[in-house]
Amino acid sequence: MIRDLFVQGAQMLLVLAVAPLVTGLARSLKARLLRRQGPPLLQPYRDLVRLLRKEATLAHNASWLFRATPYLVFSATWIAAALVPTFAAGMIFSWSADLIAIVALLGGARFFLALAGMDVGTAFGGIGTSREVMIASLAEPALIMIVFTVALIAGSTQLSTITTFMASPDVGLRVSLGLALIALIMVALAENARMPIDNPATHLELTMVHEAMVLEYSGRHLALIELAASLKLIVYMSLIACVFLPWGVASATGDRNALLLGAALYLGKLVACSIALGIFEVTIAKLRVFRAPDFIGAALMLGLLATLLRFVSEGL
Amino acid sequence: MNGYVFDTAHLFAGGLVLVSFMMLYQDRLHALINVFALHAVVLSLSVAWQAYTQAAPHLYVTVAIAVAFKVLVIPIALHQMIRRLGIHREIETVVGIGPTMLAGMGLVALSMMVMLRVTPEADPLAREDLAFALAVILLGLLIMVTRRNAVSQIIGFMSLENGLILAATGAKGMPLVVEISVAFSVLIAFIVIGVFLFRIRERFDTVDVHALDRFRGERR
Amino acid sequence: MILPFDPLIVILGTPAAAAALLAIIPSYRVGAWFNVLACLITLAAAASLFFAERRADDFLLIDDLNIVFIVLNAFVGFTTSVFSAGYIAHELESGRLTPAHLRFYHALFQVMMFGMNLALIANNIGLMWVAIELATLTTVVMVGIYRTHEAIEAAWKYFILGSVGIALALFGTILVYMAARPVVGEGLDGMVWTVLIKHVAAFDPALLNVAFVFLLLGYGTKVGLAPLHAWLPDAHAEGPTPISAVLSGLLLNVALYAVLRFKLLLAANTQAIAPGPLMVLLGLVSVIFAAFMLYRRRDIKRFFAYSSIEHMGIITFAFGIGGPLANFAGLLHMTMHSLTKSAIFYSVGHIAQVKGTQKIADIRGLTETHPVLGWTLVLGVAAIAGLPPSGLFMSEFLIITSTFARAPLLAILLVLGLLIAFGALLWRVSTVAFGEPTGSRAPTKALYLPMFAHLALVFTAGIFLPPALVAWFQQVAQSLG
Amino acid sequence: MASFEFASVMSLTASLASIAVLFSLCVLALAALRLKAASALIYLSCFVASAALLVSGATHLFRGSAPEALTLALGLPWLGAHFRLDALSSVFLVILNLGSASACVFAVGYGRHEHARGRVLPFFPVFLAAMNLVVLAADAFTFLVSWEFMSLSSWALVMAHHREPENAHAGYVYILMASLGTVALLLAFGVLAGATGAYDFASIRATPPAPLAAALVLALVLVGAGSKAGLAPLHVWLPLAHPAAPSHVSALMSGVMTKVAVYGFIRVMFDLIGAPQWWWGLVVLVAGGLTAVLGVLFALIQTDLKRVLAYSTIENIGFIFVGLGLALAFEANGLPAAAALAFTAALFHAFNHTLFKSLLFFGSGAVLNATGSRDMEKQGGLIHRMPVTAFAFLVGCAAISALPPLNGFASEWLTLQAILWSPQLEEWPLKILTPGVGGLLALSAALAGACFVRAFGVVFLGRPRSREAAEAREVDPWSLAAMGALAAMCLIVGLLPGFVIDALAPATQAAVGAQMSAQAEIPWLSIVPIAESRSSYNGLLVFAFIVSSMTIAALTIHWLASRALRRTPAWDCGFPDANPITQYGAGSVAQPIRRVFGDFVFRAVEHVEMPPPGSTAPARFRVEVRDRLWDALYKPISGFISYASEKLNYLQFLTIRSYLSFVFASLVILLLALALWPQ
Repeated sequence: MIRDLFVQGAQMLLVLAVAPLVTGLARSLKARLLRRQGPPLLQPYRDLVRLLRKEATLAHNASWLFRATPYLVFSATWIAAALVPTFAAGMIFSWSADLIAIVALLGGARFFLALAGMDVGTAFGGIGTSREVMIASLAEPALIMIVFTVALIAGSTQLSTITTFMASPDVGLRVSLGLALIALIMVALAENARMPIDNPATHLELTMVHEAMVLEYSGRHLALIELAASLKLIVYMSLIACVFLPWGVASATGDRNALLLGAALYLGKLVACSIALGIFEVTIAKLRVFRAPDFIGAALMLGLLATLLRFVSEGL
Repeated sequence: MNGYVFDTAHLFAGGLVLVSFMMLYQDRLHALINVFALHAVVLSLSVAWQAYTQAAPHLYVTVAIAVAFKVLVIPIALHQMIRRLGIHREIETVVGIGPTMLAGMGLVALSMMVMLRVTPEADPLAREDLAFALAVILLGLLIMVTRRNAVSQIIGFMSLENGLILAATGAKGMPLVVEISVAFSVLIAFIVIGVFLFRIRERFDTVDVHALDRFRGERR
Repeated sequence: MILPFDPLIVILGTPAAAAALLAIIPSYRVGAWFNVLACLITLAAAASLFFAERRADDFLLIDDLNIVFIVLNAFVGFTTSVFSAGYIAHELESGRLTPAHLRFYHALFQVMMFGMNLALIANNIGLMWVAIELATLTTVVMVGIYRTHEAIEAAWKYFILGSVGIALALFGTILVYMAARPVVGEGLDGMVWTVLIKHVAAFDPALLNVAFVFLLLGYGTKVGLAPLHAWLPDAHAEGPTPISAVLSGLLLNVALYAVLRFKLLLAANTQAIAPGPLMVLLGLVSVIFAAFMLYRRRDIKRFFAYSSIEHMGIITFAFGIGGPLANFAGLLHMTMHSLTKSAIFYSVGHIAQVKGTQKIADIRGLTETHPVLGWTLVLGVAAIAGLPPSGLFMSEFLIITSTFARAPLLAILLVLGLLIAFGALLWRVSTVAFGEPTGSRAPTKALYLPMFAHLALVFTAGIFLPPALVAWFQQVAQSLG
Repeated sequence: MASFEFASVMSLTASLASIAVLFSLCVLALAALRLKAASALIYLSCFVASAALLVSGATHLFRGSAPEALTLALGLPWLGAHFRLDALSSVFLVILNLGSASACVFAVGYGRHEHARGRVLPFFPVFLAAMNLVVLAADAFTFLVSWEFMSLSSWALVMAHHREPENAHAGYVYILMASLGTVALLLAFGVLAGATGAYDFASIRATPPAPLAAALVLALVLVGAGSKAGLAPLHVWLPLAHPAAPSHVSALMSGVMTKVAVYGFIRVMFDLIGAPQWWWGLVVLVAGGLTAVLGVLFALIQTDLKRVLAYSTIENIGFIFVGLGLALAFEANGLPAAAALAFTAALFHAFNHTLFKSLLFFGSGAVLNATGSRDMEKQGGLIHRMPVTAFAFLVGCAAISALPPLNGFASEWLTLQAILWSPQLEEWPLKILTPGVGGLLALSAALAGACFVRAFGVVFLGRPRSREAAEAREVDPWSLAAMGALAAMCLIVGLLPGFVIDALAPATQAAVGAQMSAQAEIPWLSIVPIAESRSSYNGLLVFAFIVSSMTIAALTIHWLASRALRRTPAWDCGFPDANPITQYGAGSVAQPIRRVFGDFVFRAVEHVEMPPPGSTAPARFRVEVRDRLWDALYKPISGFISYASEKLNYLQFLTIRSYLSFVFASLVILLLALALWPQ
């Protein structure tokens, strides 16, 4: 019991600790690829610390919701990150929320963030919110369709079960899985305010989505939101990793070596994902806001197609 | 004897239908009224013949009523009315005389078809009498729907009633109540029509029903 | 039970004597209340029929079927006379009628009641015919009593179409006699309904067929079935409102009663055509036609007159379908329609008086200006539209469900007609009763009792029908085949 | 012996007595209309009656009693009025009266501001009574009378503020559609009862219809119950009528009356009609899925707050019907466990929807009272002026957006779990369409989130867009109590869904012949539909995690880092002191989504009038949105009726001669028919 709790706690701390690093990695890789020097790898940590120390400023008519949202967003994302198997599957609380619930938790975080965007009553907050909900309203069903596909293959929506099943030899290569993977990557890009949909580095007013929404935040609130954003990125990477690259994921009840190996492999997967992300982001241009639905819509269609294939034939 | 009785009855009934046809092609009001009087005369003869053959003296009352009212009083009153109102112009018809006559033929054929399906064992006199009566009734209706003028419509209606009387008297042993009611209804009809004509003249300048139609409650 | 008096004599004698008396009573006030009294006596006598023995002689007949009609007739006649007493006072004030007119009016009212009662009680089809004509002719005169252009035109139209109907019905009657003569012999017997129904199986079917066509069209004109209906809307709209109420509530029923009697006759002869389909056809045409006509109406009384056509169509349809359920429903519907429609006309009469107009467009927001009248109208329309708990819902429920199981297509056509009519009814009532109020807000001196009584009966019937009444209706329904 | 018999129908008797009390309250309301305290008196009495009904329903349900039946000598004379309280009825009795009781409490406060008391008070108890009667009725006649009574009384309530032309129109469309529905049900019962008129449910149950007749019944019931529930394309009246009524009535209509419609559907399709065919499920499934998406899309673009809620009701009804459709399909395929799951999900969602939709309508009523407008473009910043209302409304929004750990998520989660069973279905059309429907559900759930972000954000957040909104005052304690209670229930049900699922089990057992395994015994109060390895969810734990991690984060930061705070003007990228009108409003927040779906669903056309350079005239922007279904379905009908009545109307203006010729023609035609009739 104690050990189980310890493993679970280790995962929570691990994701929390690694999250800014992943963001930083992708960021500096992008800079390098663009022949810029770019920020140091650990810059996100410094930013966080600086922000946390600073006095938070609040607009005059910001409400309690505005202040509570960062904490809510952070904790919902963190819980989601804690429930996705990273280095080990079958953690003690893994059954408290399945994949659908994890998606919903992330949705909840976004719900409150979007509300916060409207709270101060500025035009930019509204822009951010309206675009964010538009993107989310397509990305979320796409994600659910992917969940369906995976769940149908594994016979479960429980991530630990899925991971274990995916690592087993009787999965094989399947068309629907491939479609789901592509769709999941597309959704992940959209959900994390990444390149073709949103530019995480932009502050050009009319192109921002995520940044516009959190424009009024400062100090520790902003720090939490940034951290939550990094966590969310890690959730998606973990998700891709545990479903499509399930090799080396240990059982939570397994021995220490297996766990350590799992952790090392997990870190490797994260690095690989970040590199892939960085490379992808420099090779692609941002879409106009009203082209974004086409992109995510395509993800939705792929997800639907994958599910459909599963429904029609067990073998696909 | 029987054949002779039948033939005479048929003659009168057929005559009534013929006079109905004559009414169909009248185009002057005065002439129409005169033909109607003739219609009533033929009817009276027919009824009288029935009274005689059926040995039903009460039918003579009907004869008397028919002669008094339909042959004399009503035509005279109508003539006067027309003169007073100054409407001796032509009868306005809806469809031409020719098509009306054709329609009339059709109606007579129809009444034959309908009535001759009645089993022949039933009283043959009644059966053929009824066919003629039906024809007269239908022709009366035809007059009513093809004439625009109120006086000619009234005449159409009365010829229709003549057909009824023909039928009623042809029905042997029909209780007296019927004849009285027929006469009664004609009386009432005439009185009320008279009242209406009076009122109508009081308020409108013509008895043309068409003029009445201008005052409908829901003109758009 | 043996009654100390002969109810039939009272039922016929009271109106006849009252008519004579009313013609000479000079004071219209006394006349009005005397009129009420006469109707009350008639009602009491009619009610006593429940206890009277069934009987039939050469001229008069009392059986289960006509008691329904007689009691209904006397009851609505009575409430109408009460309503009329309040109504005509206002007409006198506004100068539309003179005291002389009123004397005439009251006398005719009783003549009309006499005619209708006689038609219902008559055992002789000739007598029945005479009585119906009498009732018709008196209403013709009543419709024209305002002597306005519109009133006279309406009366004229009614008269002409009615007379043609008279003629057709008479011819039908003669044909029935002709059919009967070879079997039952010459003379009076050939016209006595109880004798006819006993021997009808042996009558010549072809003759009966023709007779029924004439009778259906002749009396159907009086029932107001489309396409023979043309007199009905105008007569309702232009006459005094009590007469509209009586026309819709009673005269149409009396004519329908005649059709029913002959339907029975025809149904008892197996070789003759089935009368049902003809009635179903006419009923359906009436329902659908009236439903569409409701939409373009501008005059509120004419509007409800079309609704009467619709309901007569429904009732004819129900009797045409036949069978114990549909017949029961038809009887119930007829009763409920009489009560509801007359209540609506009472309310409309007061509304038209207080607002000084019959134009629908000029009456708005009635529940605001005259809450009682307005809500009564809403309730009345809800009832007539067949919304529960009105008794009309029960009857329509029975008609539709029982028809749907047997002839789905017919039921669907009927339902379409009902829905279309429903749309028009509710549309009109929502403009008249609701919305920004217009017109006079002056309080009315209306006598609400008649409408309340009617609506209370209608709404109670939808929830609870006394078992005795049900048993009796069922028996009648059974006898209607 | 007599007492024993009474005990066996105790709950039913108590329910009927409470209903009788409700009816008598109508009379009391009429009598006491002039009293100042009339409104409080009536609503409190209604509350007591609803509570009594709630208790009797709950007693029956939790005791697991056998069905109770009573026959009163009312209604159809030879049949009587049959009443029956079984598991299904009692579930709905609980759902209904939970909504009604809270509405009564809300109305005690809200009703004070009512200017047309006389048009609300007498009808309100009748409306409550009628809904309860529908659930208890056990013969076709009683059922339909109650059903139509429910329509009629709610119509009267919709017409309460009749002076606004919109409301009159809404009422008209409503009563028309309601009657269409009633007629459809009437025909359906006509088929079920057969020509002999066996109208009581027991006889109907005993003689299931032939396949073709059953298909007809399905179509008719879909029209009948669907029109009341708001199933597309019969939903058109709903967004008009629900907002038009006073808010507590809107809450009842949306939250409760639609459930009565769902009950009607369940009663016929799962109880009366016998074993289902697989394709019934398909029809219901597809109708539900389309309804859900359509409803939420329209909800997203409305600017009238109550209309947003009304359209969202349509969406939720879609959800419920998807669950029911799945249940039918599973049952027909001999998968009782899956059918039980789907059916439970549908019932659970119905229950949840009552909770949060009532709550949201109460909130909108509070806003309406405080600012005098339902227009979202006139609101803003109410979270400061009405903190409690705002909080409760936020809970409602989160619940309806299916955010864990609230109740909405639990039921939607169950529905999705049910969809994951569907590869086991045999039939190809089901196999192909079910994932599509799943996609539709996911889409509508996501859009619902967007919709309620917008609703809450525009109304409660930001800066006030009108003077009234700036001066709004918090509403009275009664209203707050009602909202607070419902918000608390949303949370509690979300945390402990297992108990609700267990409570629904008897009804599920009765309807589909199986039930989900008992959930209350599972450790940690998780819910596990099938097996833990397959899926499980624990709202309580998720909630605890979130709360604890929030606390940890807040404490850590405040302790280790900074806790200083400064109030400043908003940054807004440096734009100084912008006018509140520059905020994103209801229209602009919806704009991106409207553009995405605009062409396809709404036929949205944006009109921009830009004045020429130099002109000081304001630029104008107008969006025109059309409901394709309305255009395609209802326009032609009303067009046909008006065309036909226009043409037929000429018949009113003919001459007497023409009328005579009709008589003549009829005569000739009939005689011809006779002459040509084969002898």
